[in-house]
Amino acid sequence: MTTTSTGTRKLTIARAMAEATAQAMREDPTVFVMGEDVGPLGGVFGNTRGLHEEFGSDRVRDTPISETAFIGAAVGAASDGMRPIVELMFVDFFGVCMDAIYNLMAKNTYFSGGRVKVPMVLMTSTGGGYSDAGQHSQCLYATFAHLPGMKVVVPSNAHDAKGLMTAAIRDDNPVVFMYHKALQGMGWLGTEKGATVPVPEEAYSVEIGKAAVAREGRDLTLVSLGAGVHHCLRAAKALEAEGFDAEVVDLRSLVPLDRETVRASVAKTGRLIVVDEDYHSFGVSGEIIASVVEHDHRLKAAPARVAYPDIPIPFAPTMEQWALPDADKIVAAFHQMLRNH
Amino acid sequence: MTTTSTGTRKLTIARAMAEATAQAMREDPTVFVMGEDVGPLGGVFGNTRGLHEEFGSDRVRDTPISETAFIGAAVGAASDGMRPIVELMFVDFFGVCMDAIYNLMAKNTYFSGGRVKVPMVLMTSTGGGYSDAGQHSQCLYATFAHLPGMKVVVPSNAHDAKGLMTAAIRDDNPVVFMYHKALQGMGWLGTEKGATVPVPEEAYSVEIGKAAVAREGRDLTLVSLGAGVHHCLRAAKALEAEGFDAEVVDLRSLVPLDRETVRASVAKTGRLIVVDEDYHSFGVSGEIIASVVEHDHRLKAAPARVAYPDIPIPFAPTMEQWALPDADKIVAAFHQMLRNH
Amino acid sequence: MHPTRDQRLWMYRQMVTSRYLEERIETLYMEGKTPVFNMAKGPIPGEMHLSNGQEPCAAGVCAHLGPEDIVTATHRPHHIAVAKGVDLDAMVAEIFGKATGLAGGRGGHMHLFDERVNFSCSGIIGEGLGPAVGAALSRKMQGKSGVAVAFMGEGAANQGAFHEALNLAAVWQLPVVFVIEDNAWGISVAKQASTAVPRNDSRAAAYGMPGMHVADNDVDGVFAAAGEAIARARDGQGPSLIEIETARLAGHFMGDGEDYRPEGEKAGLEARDPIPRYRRALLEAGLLDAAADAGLVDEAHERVEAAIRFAQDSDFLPAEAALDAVFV
Amino acid sequence: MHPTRDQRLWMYRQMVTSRYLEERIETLYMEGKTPVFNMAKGPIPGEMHLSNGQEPCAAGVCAHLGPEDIVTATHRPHHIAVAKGVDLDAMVAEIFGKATGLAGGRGGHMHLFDERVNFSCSGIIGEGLGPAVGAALSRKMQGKSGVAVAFMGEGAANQGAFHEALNLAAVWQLPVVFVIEDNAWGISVAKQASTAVPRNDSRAAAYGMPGMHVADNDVDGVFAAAGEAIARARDGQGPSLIEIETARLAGHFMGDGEDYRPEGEKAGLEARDPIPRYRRALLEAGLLDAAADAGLVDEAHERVEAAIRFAQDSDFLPAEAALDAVFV
Ligand SMILES: Cc1ncc(C[n+]2csc(CCOP(=O)(O)OP(=O)(O)O)c2C)c(N)n1
Ligand SMILES: Cc1ncc(C[n+]2csc(CCOP(=O)(O)OP(=O)(O)O)c2C)c(N)n1
Ligand SMILES: [Mg+2]
Ligand SMILES: [Mg+2]
Repeated sequence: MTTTSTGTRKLTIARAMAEATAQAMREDPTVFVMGEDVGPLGGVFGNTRGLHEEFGSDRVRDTPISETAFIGAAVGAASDGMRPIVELMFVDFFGVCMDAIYNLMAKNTYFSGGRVKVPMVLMTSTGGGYSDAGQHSQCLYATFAHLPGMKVVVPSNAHDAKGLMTAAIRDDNPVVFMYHKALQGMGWLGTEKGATVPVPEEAYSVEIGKAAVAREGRDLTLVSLGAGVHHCLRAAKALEAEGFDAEVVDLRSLVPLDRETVRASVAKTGRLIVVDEDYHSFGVSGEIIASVVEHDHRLKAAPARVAYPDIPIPFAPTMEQWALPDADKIVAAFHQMLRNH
Repeated sequence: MTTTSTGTRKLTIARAMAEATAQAMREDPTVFVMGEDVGPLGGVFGNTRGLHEEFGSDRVRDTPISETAFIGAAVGAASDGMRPIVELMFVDFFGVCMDAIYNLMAKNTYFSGGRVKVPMVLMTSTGGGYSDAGQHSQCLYATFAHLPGMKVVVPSNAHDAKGLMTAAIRDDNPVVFMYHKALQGMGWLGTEKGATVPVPEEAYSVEIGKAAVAREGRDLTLVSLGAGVHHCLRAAKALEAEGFDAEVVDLRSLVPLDRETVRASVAKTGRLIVVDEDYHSFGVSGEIIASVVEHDHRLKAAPARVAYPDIPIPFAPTMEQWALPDADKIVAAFHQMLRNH
Repeated sequence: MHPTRDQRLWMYRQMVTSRYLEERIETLYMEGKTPVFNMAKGPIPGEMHLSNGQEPCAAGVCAHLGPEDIVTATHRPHHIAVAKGVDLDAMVAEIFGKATGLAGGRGGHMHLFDERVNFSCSGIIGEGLGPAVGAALSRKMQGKSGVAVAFMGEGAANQGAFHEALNLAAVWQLPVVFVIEDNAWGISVAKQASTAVPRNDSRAAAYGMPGMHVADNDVDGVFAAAGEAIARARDGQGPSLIEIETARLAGHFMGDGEDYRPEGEKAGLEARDPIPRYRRALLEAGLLDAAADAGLVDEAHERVEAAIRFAQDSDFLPAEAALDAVFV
Repeated sequence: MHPTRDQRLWMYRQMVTSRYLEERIETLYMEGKTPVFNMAKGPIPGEMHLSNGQEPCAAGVCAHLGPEDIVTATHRPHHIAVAKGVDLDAMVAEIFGKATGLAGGRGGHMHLFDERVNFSCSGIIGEGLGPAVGAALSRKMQGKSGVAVAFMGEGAANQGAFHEALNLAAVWQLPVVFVIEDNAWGISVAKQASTAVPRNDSRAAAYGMPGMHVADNDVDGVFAAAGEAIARARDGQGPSLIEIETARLAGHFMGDGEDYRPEGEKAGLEARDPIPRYRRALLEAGLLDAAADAGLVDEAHERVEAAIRFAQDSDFLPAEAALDAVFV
């Protein structure tokens, strides 16, 4: 294991996830990976690439298309001394196996009064933007974050992805690791350049439950996660040209949710826009806004959200792109906010 | 079919649901019921009582414990000219069959550009308070309301239950009908007296998507749904004794969500407390608060919520009752609100 | 495979203990629930699923298991928990929701976890199967001994989880045994109204694994079948499926009116109650005499009474403890 | 059951049409995706699952179906849609995301719904089975004719939905046929690494229904098996399961490197391409001569070209139409 940090070596999120996993597997024989096509193929989204070659079929297991069984099995293995990393290929597939996730993985620790640990990572891809339509493009962040007993992380860049992955593997609690396809750095899914950043070679943790201020600013707080962070950064740049200074908060983790960082930012700027690619209603955007105003509602303007409308995700790129959050929509929401007040 | 409205005959929600269903089945031969123990047993929660006797095993079908298959089958039957009413016995079981619900039932209309109708009702019980522990006591309102393509209704009394059930059966869209066990009027689950109200004998609809003002008031808006409405009414009574006049909004429907009624109420009172038995974060309470403040954030006080904490539901009654919303907690939240401002 | 004298007595003791435990629970459960039956009331609130009549399934299987072996059980777990050696005091205290319970009262009777003997159960049909497969995988990967046994009702054999778990266990040739307690009912729905085949052991063929059937709620028959299946698992020969004809002597849960039962069914089942039958068999085989039986029964009763006293004497956790133990 | 001359030619025409359609889609899909392959680009963005090689499954089954019969298909639906008589113009327009598409472009290639011929498909493994059972139930309850056929891949036979749907169909003796297209792969995972039995038709026994197997991607064999199964269903004799040995000539989706294939596999599959084989068989049987073949092929190609022109010439819906059709 190399422990020299170069500070300049850039990785994609896919490679950062694989590296974190490989380092953990080298250190700890109880760590193993299972899921569909995680073996020789290296994961449809590249995040297990190289693992099967290095660790073999025992520790990197292709499974049948039986999510209920293999996620349930991960729970059983995790309670028996292993540290499984299990993949749900698309988060959209949660419907066939949510019971194993939210009723077993997330609750067994509570049901045992804390005596049974479930140290596992459920990694799953999120997001659209490449016309994969309504069963392969969802984010479903709130669907997971709403239900108690599992931590939920959503990295926006490779540095955080590696650190959060390492933290998730080391955590004695179940962690849902939601990676956005557009950030994976797989060319075929498009590539958000900002997600591919310098990543230290040695293993390190990024604390689960701490948001990051991705950009400091005085006039407006933009709160987002995953791919949305990059839209916010672009919007902040555009607003800068107009003379406004936006702060961008990257939540990184939904459970635990770092309300303090968000509140501190809004206390400073007085304005809040939440950007979320998950569905608009009963989701992340509502929670963030409520978390701010229940604490202090005296903002300079009514808070706003730029979220995915409450519609299934359409296939046609014209419709899909129109519905997706982007920098223009954020800028427009800010302009609207100024007009209203 | 009797069409005389007495105006005084009281029904439990369980009987109101069964009556609405029976009336629809008499009128429309395509309406049928399926689910676990909905036949001779009449439903574990009584809401199909008498149906098997009247309509027989063809139209009132006990199923195997195969939620994925029979809810998927309901979707297939609904698209083929039938109007199934299908029961998911406890909402807590959604994890074994959510795919059929949210990816099929809720999306087939969209995927077909509106040409395939899915006129079905998914009825499911919610709520705790009787020590049924963490896999049989959840509400999960937001879990359903967050995902597009299905209407979601939550009655608080038998009048609305019958009217919403009739509306749901007649609706050409899928409707999730979430009934709270404590309101069913089954003695063995305790009985919220306020839920058993006069119910007209003839069939009638309560519009899906319209909230009701369950109590008018000037000083404070309490927003809730299902069992929470009764906590709010009790809290309003207690506050009245203190000289405060609380308005209680009964959402009745989460999708569509009647934001106008909530906003109008808060515009009048300037104060908002949301009461929800579903989990606190990323749920109903956040959405209601955000819906109000994004529209107008200039309230008299920071909005507040009394929701279920982000923990699995504990078995021991001491712990469970402590965690559940109730009138005292609502009153306390209001006192806190006054202290803060 | 025939049980030894000690094994037979051990099985008998488990059955007697479980039965008495549930008789006592039945009484205690009803406290505060008359004249109006309200689940929320009394010292044991919530749903209560008794396993009266199904004790042979638990005893016959667990006779082959040690503490290191893994068992996942269902919403109807008491007989299995007893036979698996779950700490009786902590288990009863959990059923009462007390601080001294297995989970401090957070779980209740459908969520009994005792990691010391690798026991757990859960309230969703078919939910224990995946975890059993995973625990078996864990043992195989770690090169540790131990087999996993997943119990379920015959109704669970129609749940998707059944299919996926059996297939996965077979593909990976894991040391796991699937045990179906066929009590002929899933709540009010009869097996033949929900299951396309008369016997679920015939479904084993769909996974290329041995399927075994035990007729007539016969504990020695369970012992024999489970012995074979568990030996195969320990020997690295992969999973098996067993279906046991058993009987639910009580309702699905307490409060169940049981109107759906055909007339006479209940009386017939009671006449075939496996515990008196086994007692007679042991007496006839000379493995037990009346005095030894009385001693064994007394001892079992005293163990149960002690556990109940322990539970009753224990306090509840402070209510705010509800917030603890979500995460470790 | 032997196909008539007309039936054989009909099946051949479906296969040729589907194959040519996919060859054209393949080309069009790659527009805008070179030199850098990015799924979001080009006139057909998103995932693209081709069915090249699997046409016999569709043609042999659909030869027995009329518009009133129900078919649910998978993420790999084109061959089935063609054989079921889905409107080709509207289907191709949907694949292009156009206003004239089956759903105005909201669905795309994995979500083709044509209610006029009772066809639908979906992107989640095993998802079509429940709806097929329900449509069959609907027909039975309404006393209307029509059978339902649920297609799936061999990988889907390990999903819980498979088990539940087959059991339910069998318990209720519904007119439904389950068809497994065994192309030996689920993405990169070989059947033998995921399935505990060599042949899924053997799983039919777990539901007390007939299981049938068709070897060697033989369209006449599919015709025979499907004919029997569908006749049984129409006759009120309940469901059947058929597994067909077929071949995925392309990658799982376009862009798949297919490195997981054993060496030579692909060449072997191509050498056994079912369409040239069937052409030869028809020529040999004297049901076709070179001229008739050329005519049939030209006609099929022209139909496809017309549909593509139709799609290309169509507009997109206004973007805001994304908000419509969530509810009716
Ligand atoms: C997925 C799921 N569906 C339904 C239920 C409700 N339920 C609880 S027990 C039961 C019957 C179970 O029958 P069986 O598996 O035969 O076990 P038994 O109760 O007879 O021991 C049902 C339907 C549940 N807990 N989980
Ligand atoms: C529930 C679910 N799990 C996983 C996937 C991802 N996935 C799409 S196609 C596929 C392989 C399917 O294999 P098979 O059923 O044999 O069909 P084939 O692709 O070979 O036609 C997988 C795993 C999915 N769509 N749905
Ligand atoms: Mg049973
Ligand atoms: Mg396949």
